[in-house]
Amino acid sequence: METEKALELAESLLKDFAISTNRPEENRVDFVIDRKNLKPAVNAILVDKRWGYLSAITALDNALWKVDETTKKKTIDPSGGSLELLYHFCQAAAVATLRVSLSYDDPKVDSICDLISSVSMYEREAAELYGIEFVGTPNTDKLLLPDNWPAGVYPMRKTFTSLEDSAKG
Amino acid sequence: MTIGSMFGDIFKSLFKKPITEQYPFVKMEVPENLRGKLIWNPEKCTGCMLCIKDCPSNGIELLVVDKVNKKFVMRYNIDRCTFCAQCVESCRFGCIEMSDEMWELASTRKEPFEVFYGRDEDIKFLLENSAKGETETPC
Amino acid sequence: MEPKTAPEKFIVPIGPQHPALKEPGHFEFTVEGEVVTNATARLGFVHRGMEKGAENRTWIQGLYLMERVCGICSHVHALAFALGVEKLAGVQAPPRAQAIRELVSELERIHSHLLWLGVAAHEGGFDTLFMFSWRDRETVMDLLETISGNRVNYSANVLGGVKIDISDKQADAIRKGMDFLEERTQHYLKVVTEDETFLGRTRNIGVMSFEQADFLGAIGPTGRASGVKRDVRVDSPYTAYNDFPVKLITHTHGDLEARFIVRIQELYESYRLVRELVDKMPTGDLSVKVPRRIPEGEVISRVEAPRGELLYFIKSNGSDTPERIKVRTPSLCNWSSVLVTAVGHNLADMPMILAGIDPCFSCNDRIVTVNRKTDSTQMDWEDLRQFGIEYYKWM
Amino acid sequence: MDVNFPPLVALLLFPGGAFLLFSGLVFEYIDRKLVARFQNRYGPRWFQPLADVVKLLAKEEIIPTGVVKSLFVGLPVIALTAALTSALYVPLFGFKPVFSFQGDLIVTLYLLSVMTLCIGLAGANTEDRFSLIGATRALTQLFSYEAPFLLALLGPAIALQTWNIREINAGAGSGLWFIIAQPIGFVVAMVGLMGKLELPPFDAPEAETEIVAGAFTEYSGRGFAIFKIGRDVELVIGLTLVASFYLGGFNSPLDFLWKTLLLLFVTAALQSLFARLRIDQTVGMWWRVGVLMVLLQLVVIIVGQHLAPIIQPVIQSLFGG
Repeated sequence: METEKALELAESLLKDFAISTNRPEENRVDFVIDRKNLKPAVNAILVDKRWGYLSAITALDNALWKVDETTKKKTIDPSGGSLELLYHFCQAAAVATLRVSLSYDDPKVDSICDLISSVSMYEREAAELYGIEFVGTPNTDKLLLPDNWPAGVYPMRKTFTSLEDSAKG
Repeated sequence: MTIGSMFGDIFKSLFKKPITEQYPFVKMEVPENLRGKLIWNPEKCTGCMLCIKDCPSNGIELLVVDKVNKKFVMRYNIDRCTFCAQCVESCRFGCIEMSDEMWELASTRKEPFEVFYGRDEDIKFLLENSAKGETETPC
Repeated sequence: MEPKTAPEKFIVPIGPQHPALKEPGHFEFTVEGEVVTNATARLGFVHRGMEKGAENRTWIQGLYLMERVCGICSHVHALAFALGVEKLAGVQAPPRAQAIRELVSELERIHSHLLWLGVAAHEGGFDTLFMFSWRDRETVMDLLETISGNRVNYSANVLGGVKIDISDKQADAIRKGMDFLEERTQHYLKVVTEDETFLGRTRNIGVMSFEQADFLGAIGPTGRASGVKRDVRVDSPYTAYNDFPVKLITHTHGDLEARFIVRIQELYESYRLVRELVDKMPTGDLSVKVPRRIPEGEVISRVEAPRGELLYFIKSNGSDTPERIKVRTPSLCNWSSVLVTAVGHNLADMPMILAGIDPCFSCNDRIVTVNRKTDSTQMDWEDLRQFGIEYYKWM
Repeated sequence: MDVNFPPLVALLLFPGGAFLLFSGLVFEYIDRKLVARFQNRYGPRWFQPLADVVKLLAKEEIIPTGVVKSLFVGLPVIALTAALTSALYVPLFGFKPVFSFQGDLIVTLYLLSVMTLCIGLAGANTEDRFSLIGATRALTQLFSYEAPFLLALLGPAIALQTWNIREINAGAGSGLWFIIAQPIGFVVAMVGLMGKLELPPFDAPEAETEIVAGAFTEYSGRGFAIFKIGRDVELVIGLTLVASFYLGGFNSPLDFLWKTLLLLFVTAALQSLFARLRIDQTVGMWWRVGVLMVLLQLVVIIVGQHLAPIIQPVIQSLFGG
């Protein structure tokens, strides 16, 4: 019951920003929002109303796969697909997720570090592994990857297979 | 508010035998369901390969000698095995079980870590063939 | 991080190889005299590429990969993964399996908290407490070995249930172990709350206010020591926590002493729970069948690890391998908050403040792929010796 | 025991020199073993300290860049020399001191402090941050325990009205033991000794979880071994001093053995009982508690001595009359 109430509250808080709302599980609600609305949305849900806490930022690579009919081999179709950022907010059992879709060409999003200082680590992780640029994040030092990791190689993207392949281009 | 509140402990332990295990000299008794070395029984195996598919560490391989007559040899790489017992769980015919042997995995050579299971004649056949270089090298 | 412009700053690096923290993590403390004025972290020294690795493995293989994210809380990782996959597949483990899962996670919590007690005492230079708490921790390690067959990676879970069963003999052993541990823990609680020299190192050190902890998202015992009421076992019960509920333990001070007290009181709660579980273990099957191909979908699976909330985001594309697995470990949440609280304390307090959140570096560092080179050569003893001789010829 | 050794023998073989080095290792072994047993462990085998030293001596000594080389090599030697020199003035192994003069107590204490000064200098010599912090802490600790330790040893000296260790040793056994007459002094001397030797809980200067090995971080091989032996020698001498002052002096080697081992037992127990003190806590404790207590006791002794001639006739007239 409380979970339901919390989810409804989250829905009402974010109704101005959400492009669409979805309930994938009974304790979850997803809001698809535009990337320029991210900061106001976080401000509305967390900073103003203290709805839960920011539990995690998940980055996703929604690559478009195409299957060759003859060889049955799966390859990536570069014409489609996108990166996606998921901001999970948890309050007790309820989980609200802000989904921000980003294109491969321009993977930029506003940093929310000035709202919550502790997200720096999550943002650094997503920036390193997916090549998402967080505009205005205070610290862009390497967090997880080795210092000699080549620039512009993002290991968690689906196109990454190995360092040797990336070097070949 | 006390000072030296662990005095009782240290005083008592003076008269107690140290708890440290004298490992190389005295070996600990292993619990009965310790997950140790795998044992494979060739009699019941149908060659469904489920255990191979599920093994998270590629520790076991099933070498086919004769598929029709269900003659298989299992090559078991103990150094790769993570002793997770998933293969035991996966096998529908109960061919695989875990023994409580071989929990001291240390050697300067590689040989003790490669074990062949199966009927003696199959193993012999396979080893002779591989000496001739006829069987494919497994991954 | 502040730009390193002022050259006269005195920076004390701790790590990656540092005797204080037995795991690799690099910290830089800017100090003035003995007082810390800035703290930064650099992780990734034990980065194993598990999230990427999981995408190339089947669901079943992924379970064992996830179990190896962390050596101390191995069970909860496998549990979170298994629960998520079961949710996606639409199956539920039978009640006895759920109870055994809860039993193992509580035993794991006991061993983790006792381990932490020893480590934190060692950081404070109280080696006697360290030795004694680790000695007693052996009891629960042995129990886990008895019931699962392994001391560290219990591998109790399979997709759809558990592998292990608890026999009456094992139940008796568990009861006996709990009695012994309860008595010892009472003693340790007395030591950490009453010993004058130890209190000098813990009281009012590393204070995190409720406001900070709540907003920055501190979780687990670290957050609960500051009065933040967050515990997945209570908030959104999983496995058998509905039938065997756990009491939420909080403290208000938010200093190191409070973290000690919260963790030790959680130990009592775990002892009670373990006894109850052993006494009232439901009967029935141990596992149900889970399909090899998991239906398409996304799921968030949250469990309470000994260090706090563990969050798994699992996305399936309908095949027998996952599309994406995101692991957010509790230590990562607590890092940022602890680095904020570090400023203004003595350098001597740093190891204890860092250890205070029970950090787990392996947990944080998972992601990049490690390519196993196909042309790698294996060296036997003689080769190695030869290599050494050759190598040193040039020195 | 009154045995006169030829100076060269006393300096190099017995009781100073080689035998002292060896017994230093034995004392270290006993200390480590006791601490281990207090923590319910087995502890090292009997040859472990010796094996450590032999191993370290056999190893290459790495001299880091950025140090004054002569200082880096010379400091451990100076530290060990000072410790060995101080051995000549104390009643080692129950034999009377080889050399003795009025005021050798001050010289001995001074020589014992050279060790810590050398550690401080050795730490400050390198560029390593851990060493620098260790050196600062070592010197800070020196300034905090030195005064109370000196004052604590002055108690028996003032009571016996001599500054000669041999006379104090002889006088300590004649009357009431000073451990009973001056309990505060004994406690302060014991704790001061632990601070001097940087034993836990006063091991902040080399706290391994904070600053690796403190001032010794850059030391390896021979230099480290010599520092280590120097520390062991100082342990023996320190225990000898405190035991001879407060536990009724020595008349025979047997006397020496049981009294110093008793003190070592107490030290080991104290080492395992407490959490490490931060350096500010150490300084605060010494100056706020240690010094004040000892000063109070000194005042009582001095006043007592001045009053004694006045009171004694009164008492005699009361009881003897």
